Amino acid sequence: MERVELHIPSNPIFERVVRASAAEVGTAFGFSAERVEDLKLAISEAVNNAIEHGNHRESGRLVAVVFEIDGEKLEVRISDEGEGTDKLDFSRRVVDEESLETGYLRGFGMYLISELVDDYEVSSSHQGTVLTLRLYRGGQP
Amino acid sequence: MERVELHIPSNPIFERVVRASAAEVGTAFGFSAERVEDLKLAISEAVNNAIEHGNHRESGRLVAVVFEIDGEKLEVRISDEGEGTDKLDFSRRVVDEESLETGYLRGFGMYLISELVDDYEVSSSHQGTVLTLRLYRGGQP
Amino acid sequence: MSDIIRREEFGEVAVLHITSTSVDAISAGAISEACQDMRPITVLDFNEVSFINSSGISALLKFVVAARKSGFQLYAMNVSPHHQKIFKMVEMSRFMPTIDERDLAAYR
Amino acid sequence: MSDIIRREEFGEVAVLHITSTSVDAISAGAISEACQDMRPITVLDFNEVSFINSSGISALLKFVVAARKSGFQLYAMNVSPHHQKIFKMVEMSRFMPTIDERDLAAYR
Ligand SMILES: Nc1ncnc2c1ncn2[C@@H]1O[C@H](COP(=O)(O)OP(=O)(O)O)[C@@H](O)[C@H]1O
Ligand SMILES: Nc1ncnc2c1ncn2[C@@H]1O[C@H](COP(=O)(O)OP(=O)(O)O)[C@@H](O)[C@H]1O
Repeated sequence: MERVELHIPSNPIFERVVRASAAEVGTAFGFSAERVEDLKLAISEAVNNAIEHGNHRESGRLVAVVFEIDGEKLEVRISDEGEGTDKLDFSRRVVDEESLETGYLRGFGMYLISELVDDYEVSSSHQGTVLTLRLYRGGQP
Repeated sequence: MERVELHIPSNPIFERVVRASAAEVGTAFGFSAERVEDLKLAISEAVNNAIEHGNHRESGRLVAVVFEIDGEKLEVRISDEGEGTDKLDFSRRVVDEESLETGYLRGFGMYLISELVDDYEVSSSHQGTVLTLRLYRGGQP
Repeated sequence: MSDIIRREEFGEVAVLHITSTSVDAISAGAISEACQDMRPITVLDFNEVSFINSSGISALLKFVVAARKSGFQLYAMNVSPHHQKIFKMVEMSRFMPTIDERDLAAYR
Repeated sequence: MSDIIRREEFGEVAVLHITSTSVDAISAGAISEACQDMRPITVLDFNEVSFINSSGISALLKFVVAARKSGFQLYAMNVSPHHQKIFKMVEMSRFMPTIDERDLAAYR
């Protein structure tokens, strides 16, 4: 098993650092260019949520990202130091007339994650939220 | 002060992860494209040395890279878990007829680092080697 | 105006070339500003864009909202296959169909 | 032969287009293999190369050594300003001068 670990302050500029790392880890893992893009996007969403909703952009609170390559599996854990949450909703969310009328233009992150990875898991406590993403070299095992 | 931390196994493929992170950190710091290239190359050399000469490519031993942005200063510390060394030589090393004859085609890393960063510092013990690189936003302060 | 958008106009058309490679939380604000100055036919050019996340999608939706308010037409140009896939996932393509560089030529 | 080098030959000339963006510890082995099959005039094309480190320089020096052994001429083409700076730092440029794509045309 090979493990790469990253810690960033809760400033969205550093999401780009995680994303760049994700691209290299995905390429090293043997992913196609398209799958690397999926990985980057899923991780980008998770890290931005950790920064914004978990750590409320307090730069003293860190976001940790752990990449673990284990045979055919790439597991990525994104953790924040927030208060935790019980309203993580991965259900389908698309652009529609209603949201355009009301001007609610957000809420796509979790849905995108659920579409882009092979499987995912959430655990949230008063110590923060951990989102675990799993992708398999040949797709869903 | 903002701090980004990375840990990789001692496998040269993961030097690319550090390098990609370095590019984003340098850009976030406000470096020009050319200075970002200098930063990437200096860090690449330090990380490859930590992997190869420090940790002898034992993937159980980690290389840690800490980026610290502090006002006008970007400090990068690259540490390995090797036995330490007392022969770190940053002196000028160029291609010459002699090395081409003898086939000794290496040894440029430390010299390049010394040329590319504003200042550097080494500390080495039986716990390993730490190379500290410093770059300033406007060049040498 | 921010230099994250390179603007080109002819007749009824504004082509907004996004020059940031990332349409993300960092660039979103500067990009969506341009939705305050659209033309009856507005085209977002993604040629130089290699990454879009949901913060970017929110910024793009501001153009959709503004176009609907003014009865303007909004198109996307040079969208990579990956981003076409993402736009389809969130049904963005319904509100910002893609247009071909060639079809645009008719308006020049 | 590895597909990290795209090879082109005409007359006395071999142009070796390096297709890896990184000339580093990972790609060095596959790149330097090509030094076993040089021509009297051999040109390394760096057009697609965006990164070179000292592991890469070692790989490139194998071409210098091989060229000297055979009395061949070795050139570099499409070297970015950053890499020109690095090549100067280590005096690589003395042993692998740059050539212009245009000058090469004379040999075709
Ligand atoms: N790490 C987290 N900590 C706390 N809440 C979270 C976290 N990640 C997501 N959430 C919650 O899930 C919601 C949906 O997230 P998402 O789908 O990414 O949309 P958006 O971020 O645009 O609201 C967020 O608004 C937030 O309430
Ligand atoms: N992290 C390190 N731990 C132990 N020795 C090191 C380390 N970094 C560099 N060295 C020593 O310094 C020498 C010179 O390094 P460098 O200039 O990068 O050239 P090269 O790696 O090609 O030998 C190495 O051969 C090694 O002996």
